[in-house]
Amino acid sequence: MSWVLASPIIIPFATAVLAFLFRAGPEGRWISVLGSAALLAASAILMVEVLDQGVIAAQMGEWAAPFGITLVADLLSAVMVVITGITGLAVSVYALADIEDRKEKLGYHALFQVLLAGVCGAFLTGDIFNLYVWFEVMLIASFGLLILGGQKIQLDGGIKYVTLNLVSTILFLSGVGLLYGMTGTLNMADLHGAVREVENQGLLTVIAVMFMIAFGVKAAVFPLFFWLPASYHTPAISVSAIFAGLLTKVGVYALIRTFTLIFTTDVPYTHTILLWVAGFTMVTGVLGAAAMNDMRRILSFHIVSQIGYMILGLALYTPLAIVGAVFYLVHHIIVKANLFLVAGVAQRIAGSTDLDRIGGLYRYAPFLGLLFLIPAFSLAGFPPLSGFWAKYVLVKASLDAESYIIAAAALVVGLLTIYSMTKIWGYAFWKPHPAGVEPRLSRLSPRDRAALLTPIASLAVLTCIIGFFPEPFVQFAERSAAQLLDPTDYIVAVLGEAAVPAAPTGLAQLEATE
Amino acid sequence: MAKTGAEVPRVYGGPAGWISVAIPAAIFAFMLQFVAPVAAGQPVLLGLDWVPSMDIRLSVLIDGLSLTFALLISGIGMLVTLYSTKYLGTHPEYPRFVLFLMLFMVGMLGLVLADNLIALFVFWEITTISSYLLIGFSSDEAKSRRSALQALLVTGTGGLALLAGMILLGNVAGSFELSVILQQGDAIRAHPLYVPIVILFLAGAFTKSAQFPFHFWLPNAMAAPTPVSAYLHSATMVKGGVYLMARMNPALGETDLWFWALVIAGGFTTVFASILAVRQTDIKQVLAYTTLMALGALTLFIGAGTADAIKGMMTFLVVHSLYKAALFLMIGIVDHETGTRDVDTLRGLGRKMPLTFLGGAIAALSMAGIPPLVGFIGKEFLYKAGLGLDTASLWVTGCIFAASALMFVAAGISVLRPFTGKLAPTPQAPHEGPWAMWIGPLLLGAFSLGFGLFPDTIEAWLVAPGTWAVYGDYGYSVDLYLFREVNAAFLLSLATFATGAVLYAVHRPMRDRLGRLFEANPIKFDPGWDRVLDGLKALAAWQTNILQSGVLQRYIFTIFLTLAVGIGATLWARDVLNFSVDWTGDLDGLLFKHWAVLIFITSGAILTALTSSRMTAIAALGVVGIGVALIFIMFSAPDVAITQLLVETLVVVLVAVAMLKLPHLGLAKDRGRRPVHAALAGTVGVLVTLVMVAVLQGDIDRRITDYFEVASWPEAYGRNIVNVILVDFRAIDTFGEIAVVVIAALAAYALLRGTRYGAPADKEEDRT
Amino acid sequence: MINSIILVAATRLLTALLLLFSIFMLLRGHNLPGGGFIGGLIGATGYVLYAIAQGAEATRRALRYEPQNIAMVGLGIALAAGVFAAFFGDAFFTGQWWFAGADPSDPDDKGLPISSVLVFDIGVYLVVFGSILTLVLALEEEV
Amino acid sequence: MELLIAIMVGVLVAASVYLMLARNVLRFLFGLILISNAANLIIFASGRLTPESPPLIPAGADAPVELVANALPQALVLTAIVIGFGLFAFALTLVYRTYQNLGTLNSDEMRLAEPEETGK
Repeated sequence: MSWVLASPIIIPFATAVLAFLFRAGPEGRWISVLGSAALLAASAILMVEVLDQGVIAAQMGEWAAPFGITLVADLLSAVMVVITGITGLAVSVYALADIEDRKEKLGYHALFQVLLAGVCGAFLTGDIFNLYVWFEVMLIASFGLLILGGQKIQLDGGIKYVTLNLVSTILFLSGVGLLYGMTGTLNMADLHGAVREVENQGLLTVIAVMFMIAFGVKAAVFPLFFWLPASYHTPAISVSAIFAGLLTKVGVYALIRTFTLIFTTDVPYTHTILLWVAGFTMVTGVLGAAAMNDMRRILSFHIVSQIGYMILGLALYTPLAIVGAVFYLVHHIIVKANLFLVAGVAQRIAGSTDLDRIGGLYRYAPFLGLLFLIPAFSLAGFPPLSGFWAKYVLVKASLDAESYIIAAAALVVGLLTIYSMTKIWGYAFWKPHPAGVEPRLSRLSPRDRAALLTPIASLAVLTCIIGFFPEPFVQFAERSAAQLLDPTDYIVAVLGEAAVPAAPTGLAQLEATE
Repeated sequence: MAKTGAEVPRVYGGPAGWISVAIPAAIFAFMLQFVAPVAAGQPVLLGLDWVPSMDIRLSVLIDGLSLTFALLISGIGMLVTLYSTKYLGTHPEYPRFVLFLMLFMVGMLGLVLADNLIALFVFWEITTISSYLLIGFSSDEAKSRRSALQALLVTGTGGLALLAGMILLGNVAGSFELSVILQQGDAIRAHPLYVPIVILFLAGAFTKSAQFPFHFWLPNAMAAPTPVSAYLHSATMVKGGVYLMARMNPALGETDLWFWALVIAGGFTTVFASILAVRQTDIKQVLAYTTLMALGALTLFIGAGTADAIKGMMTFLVVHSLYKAALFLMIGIVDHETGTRDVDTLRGLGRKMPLTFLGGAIAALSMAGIPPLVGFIGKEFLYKAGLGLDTASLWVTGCIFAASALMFVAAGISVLRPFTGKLAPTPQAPHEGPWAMWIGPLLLGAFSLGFGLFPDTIEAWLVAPGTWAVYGDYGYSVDLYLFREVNAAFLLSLATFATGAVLYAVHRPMRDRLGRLFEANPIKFDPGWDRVLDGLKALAAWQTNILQSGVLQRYIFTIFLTLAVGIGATLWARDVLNFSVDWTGDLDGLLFKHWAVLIFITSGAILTALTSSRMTAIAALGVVGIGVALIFIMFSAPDVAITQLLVETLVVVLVAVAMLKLPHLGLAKDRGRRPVHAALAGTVGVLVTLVMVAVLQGDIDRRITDYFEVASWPEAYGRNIVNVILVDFRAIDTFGEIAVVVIAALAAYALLRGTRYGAPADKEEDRT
Repeated sequence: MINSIILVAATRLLTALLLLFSIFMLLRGHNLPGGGFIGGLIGATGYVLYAIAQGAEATRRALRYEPQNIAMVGLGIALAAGVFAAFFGDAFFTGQWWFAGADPSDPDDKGLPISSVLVFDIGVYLVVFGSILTLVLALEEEV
Repeated sequence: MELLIAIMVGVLVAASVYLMLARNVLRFLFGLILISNAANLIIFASGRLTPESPPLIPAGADAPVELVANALPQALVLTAIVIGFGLFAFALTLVYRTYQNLGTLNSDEMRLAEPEETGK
């Protein structure tokens, strides 16, 4: 069990070390691809175990919980690790044609693999301080990737990204310290019980708000998202894609984890704040996208907007809403990473991502058009693609909860998302190229074409599969939501039967307050 | 489009062409088998699970209404695709066109056949997407792109409203299955959510079916190739909204809200559109507006809601699909062969294009409502239903009368003028089109005539079952006939012909006058659309300039402000601070060295913040760092203290080295904002202190440390507990920590080596 | 940099002494204040002094391996120390111990302990050592 | 002493927030150093303070004989110090490089990634 849980962390680290030591030649990049494939395999094994046995946990160093550090995987963790494996492999392959030798020699693959390791670690850890450590691993690797290449625009974006994320990091660290000072424990399953025994419950809510802000910066919610649109369009496309897919989702994951497992002692207060945050995040993000005129910047702002949907699911805190949040999380990572990858190909063959300076892709690269339309329409929530189901569940959850305003906001934001996607389609694909360039895929070498288009096509197929056959995914999300709303299984897996709290769980408590 | 077709295509679009014809033909043939059971009053219900955990099924309901639509969709689809093989077969993007058209057809069939609301919505949106791609087919032209976007956003808006309405309705009815929902009309109408549900459904239906004031997108959508117009914008997609209203009538209808909403919107649309129709000079636009008129009329009669009205509506639905598709196809041939659609240019084509003329003429006669064509029957029964209404009879009849008279004119404009008289010169020499193109209008014309002469067939197969389904009463006896007696409806028909003939005679001066009238009208929907879109963009730009200003200082300020507000508000809202602090206990046993360190650190921090000298700042930072190390020493943390000292030294050295190349601090620029910054900084500081004091009030639970103390030597063989925690109990933390250190070094190295002074390096120095 | 034979000789000696001291700190860390991190920092300080006296180029020669490779190898060693437990069926980062020459009858006599934990700390040492030198040498070549 | 440390941490935080709000990114870095120290002290103080008894187990004993300082927060602070150092070193390099490439330390003038005229 221990190794099933640890291998998604070990494999990318080992890959990073090897790829770095072999960075001089072509071996490095193939090690990276192989390592990513191994990570995907390991994540699949993890998923099988979790599906089979429910929540699984293991104690690192064989020190019993809550004393040592626990790695634990419930369905949400497992699926996030699987998605990390999928996007990691896709981007590794894409990078074969995207990352120049110069960047490889500076250690691109090591940085990338450590990023994956940090992400997996954050998804798998059951210890709040360890979560902080993985956040930092991820953060420093993302710093390196962001500035790799060293163009001026990257440095500028890097300054904003680094400063704002460091502020959030310090806040997170202080929050961990204070939480430890109140409860004396760091183990998240243990914290579930410990926070309920704290005398000053109001103070706990204050700490919860601190965590909300710290994770809120990471997740890029309103009004803390500035670093994302300021920087995500500046690095190499592979880097943008993995950032867009995974990084903010770790913040969302952390919010979901802490606000279903630990901070459920004051749900009417904390989750109402989250609901407002969700609404504003959706709206401001999508309006930001509408104001942009560059494919990558539009896509960056859309991340913000889509984060709002996920937070909405958490904020409503009903079984169906959590289903929506989980479904949205999974769907969005695939789709958003893919859109960035498509934008990269468009840039390669048409010369830019600025919508005024490109065009003609529909006529000359129809296959790319198809590959764009699938994730784009999915993002916009058109049926029967994956995004529709995600949005449908969340809208239904809002309407069921009689939160009509947030439902309306979700729908209107969907419409504006359609507008942005068709803007890209209209300008980059339909409109003739302003410089008369014929942007054909044949401008790429066959090797590059294979490396660039295979991941895109695979992710698009995945989007379609989720869209056409949503039932297993919905059922999965339902099981996952059940685990999140009733953390008993999680706690038993970590601490054993004896630790099951007598106090009502989050959901029961919510029902009681109604 | 005409240009590509003029290359005299020999290939009928290759395999894509034949596939595109075969699929609708097969579907049409398949659907025919249901005619008999449905005509016998037995709807067919088939089911297939899709997302059972959310009650979403791919279930199919075949009754009179859906069967009528399915036959029209597949039948006309077959003619249109056959026509397209000639019209677009040599176009380089023809296979894509076929793909989109087939996608559309699947969507449309799914829409009308689905028994599950959510499945219906899925197909509804598929028609929206595919029509977007079809309207924008001539993607080089900005007008096409704009029209496509307009159609998408208008119908998309309605679609989203519809989705909300469907979810609410599903919740109210306890099921998404139409076959269940339609049984619960009374419960639904009594529910408090009835009004919002109706409004949301109508938002969907009105935008899709281009009812006033959402009508403006439909004429613009004529930027699509003619086969698309013939198919989407006459017979199928725009009728999706009509279908929805008809379908929901048993569940949502029979209320005042439903009645007046549909009757007013439908009536207004029908008259307004027919006036607009006769002022057009592009025949395709004439037909586009007459389509709007028909949609209005259908809406009007669904709203009217009596059995007679529904019967009239069903009849007119079939009638209109037959003649309108034929007319669109006809004008496509004319455009294809002559290069123009201008009503003032085209004259006397009848002799050059006899078959096209024949097909067009039958359709036009049907549109004008002249016996013995089926159009006459349609009009007659509309009149009868209108006259038979209890409320709003005059309004309904009046609207239909006005519209029918103008239809008469429109029929004249679109067929009589271009085909009769003396041949006028056109951009291309006119000649008859290929068989694949004229066969459509002729076949449709034959049906118009056949159904007119033998109304029993259409009654038994389509109209009666359809009426039962929409009216929700399978006992109602439907009776269609061409002529039985001279009654009020018949007299109205005669009056319609007379009025129409007069108006046709004066239609050109009328057109000019209408043109001036509309020029003077301040309310314009199409430019208004641009203004809405511009407003949206302006709003977006405005908010983004405020939020995402690009100014780092504001970003940081906002984050700290959020922190201050979040913590402050929560401290207040949750009344956290009502405890008493034991200061004396805290001050007990404090020695001089403690005070010295505290003052040391505090003054160092303040000095760093306030000094404008870099060197002073660095020195002050050093003081703080050493002070903190002293605290660690005083409170029994030697490892931490050593590390702190070493790291602090390193930090100061690094800063000092970097400083050699960095400019002075330059505080002056911040001066104006300093009080605000100081206030926020002070607030955050006070809040942190308050929270910390509150946290430190209680005792800490030391059970984890207790365990470490006991286990450290016997089980982990180490006497330095801190080190044992680092390398054993929590080794994975330390592993992450060193990973941070390595990656920080690599990243910094990449920065220093990957970028050169002033410009990014082109080549990396190869040190390996 | 500074052309003084005495200084050069002195820095060489100082570097050697600091290296020795750093290893001492590393090894005693499990029982007394010290450990891989502190040791690595002290060891790096030795080479930083060397670099100040003799220049970055000479330091790189003296190091023989690129400092970032040293750091990465250190990370690999630390990882391997954690993975090592797999051979004994234990969880990730479970310490494995041998007590060379220990007297089994006396629980306090641990002889010479050799452990995966020590290997881990050596990894930490190398990481810190390599990383600091990567940074400092790159900065020095910059100025 | 804990309460006095809390007040001191408040001063450190206030000073660092003030520094971070400056337009000069170098001052942000100074603020970062201070606030990292503050965060470390928060963790340290959260474990409560114990003078003059480091968490060491004397030779011959199996466990600390008397009450010793809380070791866990010390370990956490150590980890946090090192991580903070890594992040700071990178941030400093970034500021340094940015100054050389963009010619300014004033964050108002860093407008390459987000040019003035947004929106069309």
